[in-house]
Amino acid sequence: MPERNFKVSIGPQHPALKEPESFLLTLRGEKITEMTVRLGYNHRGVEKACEGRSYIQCLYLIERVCGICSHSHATCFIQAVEEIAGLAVPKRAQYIRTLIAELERIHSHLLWLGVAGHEIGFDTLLMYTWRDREAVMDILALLTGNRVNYGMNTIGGVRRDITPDQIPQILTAIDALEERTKYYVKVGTEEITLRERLSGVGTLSKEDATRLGAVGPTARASGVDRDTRRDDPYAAYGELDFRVITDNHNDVYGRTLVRLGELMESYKLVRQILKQMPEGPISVKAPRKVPAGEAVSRYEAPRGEDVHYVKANGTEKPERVKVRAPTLANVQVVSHMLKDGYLADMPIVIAAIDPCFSCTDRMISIVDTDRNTANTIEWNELRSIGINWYRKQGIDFTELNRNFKIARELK
Amino acid sequence: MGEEENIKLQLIQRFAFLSENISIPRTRRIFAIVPANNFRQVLEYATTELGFVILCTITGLDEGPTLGFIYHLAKENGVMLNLHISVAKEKPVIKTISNYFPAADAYERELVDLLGAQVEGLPAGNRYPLPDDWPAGQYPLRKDWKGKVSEITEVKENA
Amino acid sequence: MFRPGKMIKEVLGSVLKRPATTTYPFGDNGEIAKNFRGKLRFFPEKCICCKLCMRDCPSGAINIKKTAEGKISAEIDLAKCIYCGQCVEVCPKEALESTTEFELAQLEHGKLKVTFSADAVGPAKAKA
Amino acid sequence: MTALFSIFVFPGLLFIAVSGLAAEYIDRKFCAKLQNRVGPPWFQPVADFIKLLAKEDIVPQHADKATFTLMPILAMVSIITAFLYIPMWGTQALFSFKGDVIVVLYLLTVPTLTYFLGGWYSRSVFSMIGAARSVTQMFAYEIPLFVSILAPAMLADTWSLSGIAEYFSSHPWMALLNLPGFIIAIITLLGKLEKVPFDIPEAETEIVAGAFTEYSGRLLALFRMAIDMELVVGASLLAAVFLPFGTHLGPAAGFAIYLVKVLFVILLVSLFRTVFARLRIDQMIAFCWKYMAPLAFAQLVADLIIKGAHS
Repeated sequence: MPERNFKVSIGPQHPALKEPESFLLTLRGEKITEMTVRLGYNHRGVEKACEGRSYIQCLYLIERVCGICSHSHATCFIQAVEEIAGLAVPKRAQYIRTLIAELERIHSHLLWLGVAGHEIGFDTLLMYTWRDREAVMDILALLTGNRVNYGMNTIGGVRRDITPDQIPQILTAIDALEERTKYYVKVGTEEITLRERLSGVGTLSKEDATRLGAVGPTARASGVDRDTRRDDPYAAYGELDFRVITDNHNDVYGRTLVRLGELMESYKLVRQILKQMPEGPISVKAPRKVPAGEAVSRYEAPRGEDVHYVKANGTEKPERVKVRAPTLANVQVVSHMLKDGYLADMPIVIAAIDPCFSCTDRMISIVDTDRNTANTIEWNELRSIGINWYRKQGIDFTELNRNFKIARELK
Repeated sequence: MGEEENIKLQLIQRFAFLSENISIPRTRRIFAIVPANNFRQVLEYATTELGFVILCTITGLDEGPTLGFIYHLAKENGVMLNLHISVAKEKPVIKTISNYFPAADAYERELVDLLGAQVEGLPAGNRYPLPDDWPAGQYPLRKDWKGKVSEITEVKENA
Repeated sequence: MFRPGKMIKEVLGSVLKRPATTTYPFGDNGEIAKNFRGKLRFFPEKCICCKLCMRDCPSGAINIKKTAEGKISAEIDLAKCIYCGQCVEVCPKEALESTTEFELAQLEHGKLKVTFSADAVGPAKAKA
Repeated sequence: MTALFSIFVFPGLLFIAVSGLAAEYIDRKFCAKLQNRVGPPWFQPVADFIKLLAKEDIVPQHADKATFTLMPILAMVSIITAFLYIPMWGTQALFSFKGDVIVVLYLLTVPTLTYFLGGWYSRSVFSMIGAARSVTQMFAYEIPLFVSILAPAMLADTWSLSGIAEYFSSHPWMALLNLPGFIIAIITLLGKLEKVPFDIPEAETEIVAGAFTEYSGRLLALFRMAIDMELVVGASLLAAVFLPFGTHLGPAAGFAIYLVKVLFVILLVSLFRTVFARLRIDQMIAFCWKYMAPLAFAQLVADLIIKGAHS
């Protein structure tokens, strides 16, 4: 290995990253000596956009902040709005929200396990966990209609009820998943190559986790006993009995164990919720206008604590919506964990916080074409550049398109 | 007496100017309006003596003539203290709190980019979240900012 | 405690199993949840033109107008629609419905605009 | 004329190309089956190959053009040459001379060196890291692989592959002695083929595609073909040295048995690459030197002792 400094730019496009963000690493051989992070590639202006929309429109926008934790953001936002409006959400609605929240946690953690496997070249784990994850995705589709962006929340309650015939289906799926998760715990603890790649990687001491403000499984794997579901109960969590999983391995292996443990807890929670779910209405009528006021809502998303702040000004539209996604709190932590690590461990360390940069950045910049003409190409222009480039190479899709059109019309 | 009331009393005892400015809208939520000059004292007291060791986030607000900043602090047991300060829009200078909370770094950069706050003592680093070639003096979250939305126009077939 | 190749038994067991994945297009294998929120369908004869759906639509995908007395047409822009189903929720007359149709890709942008009007017999749809 | 036919058609270029593509298909399909997936259709490797041939060749601006373009060809040529010395059916290879074991092993090292040179002269960060990793890894797996193949050679008291096959064909029980060596060889072969758990030089999630990052079009097609062929040649080599069964049944049956043996090795390779996670380069080196090399030497010593007792 040559002992000289390399500068490696990981991202904005790189196979290890499922979303655009940029890490500039300085390498000495295989060791990372320095790194800087550049985020913001996913900035879509959601917070600004919310100010121009009514609350119900905001809800669907906020739900699309992130695909994986869509219910988290939507619920967190809606809780703040309901608090300002003084709406008493029916018990049953609270339970249904909690149920979807736990199902979402299950699918998110299984997804993470697969991604973690992929990052360390263990694609088989990816294939198997994602196959099994289909069980919970099917349940979510059964209950809400869609696999992601459930659209379950509405101001004052939920939109869809759980019918009695759905309950046995949920329970069967949960039983099957519990079996599988037990197996993955065995794979995680016994498969030697997996252990070798996870243990001692991306260490984060308890002190550092507290100091840097780590959240979610990342913090809990360093022995920081924080969980918003228990500390600041929302929805139905106050009435449910569950353990907060912590671990003292302080490394990626610990984070794997915490997530696997949380999966097991989630299965118990789902059973509890179905057992305890009260009868009753699922929503209350909500006013279009929300009285002036402000509220902060916290929510334990699968990736960590999600914080929403909503300020209302008495109109149909919010004055200000602020979203703090869990990943933003954990970015600092990643930089800390990568220092003096191996390049080979970079993907798994980044993956271990279960990053979600679309949540974090939230906002395409609303491109100001007047000032930014040099850097911005309109869609049409880009398209014609593409078409002409191909024509120059002697490839013309016009004919193909026409044939395609004829074929479709014939059909 | 609930814990929130207790904290409220403690805060008022220490800082007389807070007596009219603390509200408890519901359990585990305390909102306090703090003069910008006294903010650091209150913050220091809250973090060291009252046990508000978690910084949830910092929210920036455009309040017309002033810019508002809400520091959302939390205790391990879920009680939240929201410290609201306001500074004049002409000179929106605040001091960094990244010496207390290293994670504040990202939140403060957001305030700089989106609201045009000037944060003193913010360590050097990449901007966040706007692109590097974003025009200067454009702060999207200010109420008077109206970005020109470039509509994706209809695509002409075989352009 | 450590077992290299822990998954060998599991993977060898899979060789004879049916694969968990299927090829696309699905044919008979595809299963869509009954309450899936797919392409919208509009019933002009039920609509009272209250435009609540237009007001609540988060993306401005619906445009309902009276074309003649008693005749209502709706233009739904599938490119803008985010399939949240709020319009279906808010409609007092159930004039809108989410179908399970999900294969909506088109080669031409214009084809994503779907117009439903009462001119034709029943809830027919004419592609613009 | 027959020589030309043998070099270009059978068992030369054309045959090894076809079997290389077939091997890739089998590897991918079996891996998919193990992962409970559908997997690619049978023509996928061919389709990939043709697609790449039709694509534009891009040579990076700062790359050394001559080296960059020469390396894929060199990789392929060395592998095909190695193939000519490996017995397929029967015990006689197409060409054979005393000491061809060394030549074959040497020729099989050349591809790794071409990956290194090709990657290094791409002058891209990911390629250079991948290239450096290729060579670092080579030093770890080559020794155990060499020694584990030399052990049977010692036992057979010959330095020619055909000779080894001949010897074990007449002493089939002796081949069982080399079973540990076979396992070592197959594990180190994974390193040579750069497959999981030793796909460190082209670890996708870390360094994109390692030494091949900058390759495209025909050059990439050639490189990929070379890797596919390497799989067949490696499997044939192992089959000839460690699985000398059914070598005296005549060409037709012998060829069928040869295919079965190669298939067996390929399936083993697929299985191994399915059930492990990718190691880190330091872990890989430690593993090879701590376990593989001593075990390979133990095999060698065991073979020597047995040989001493036998004669």
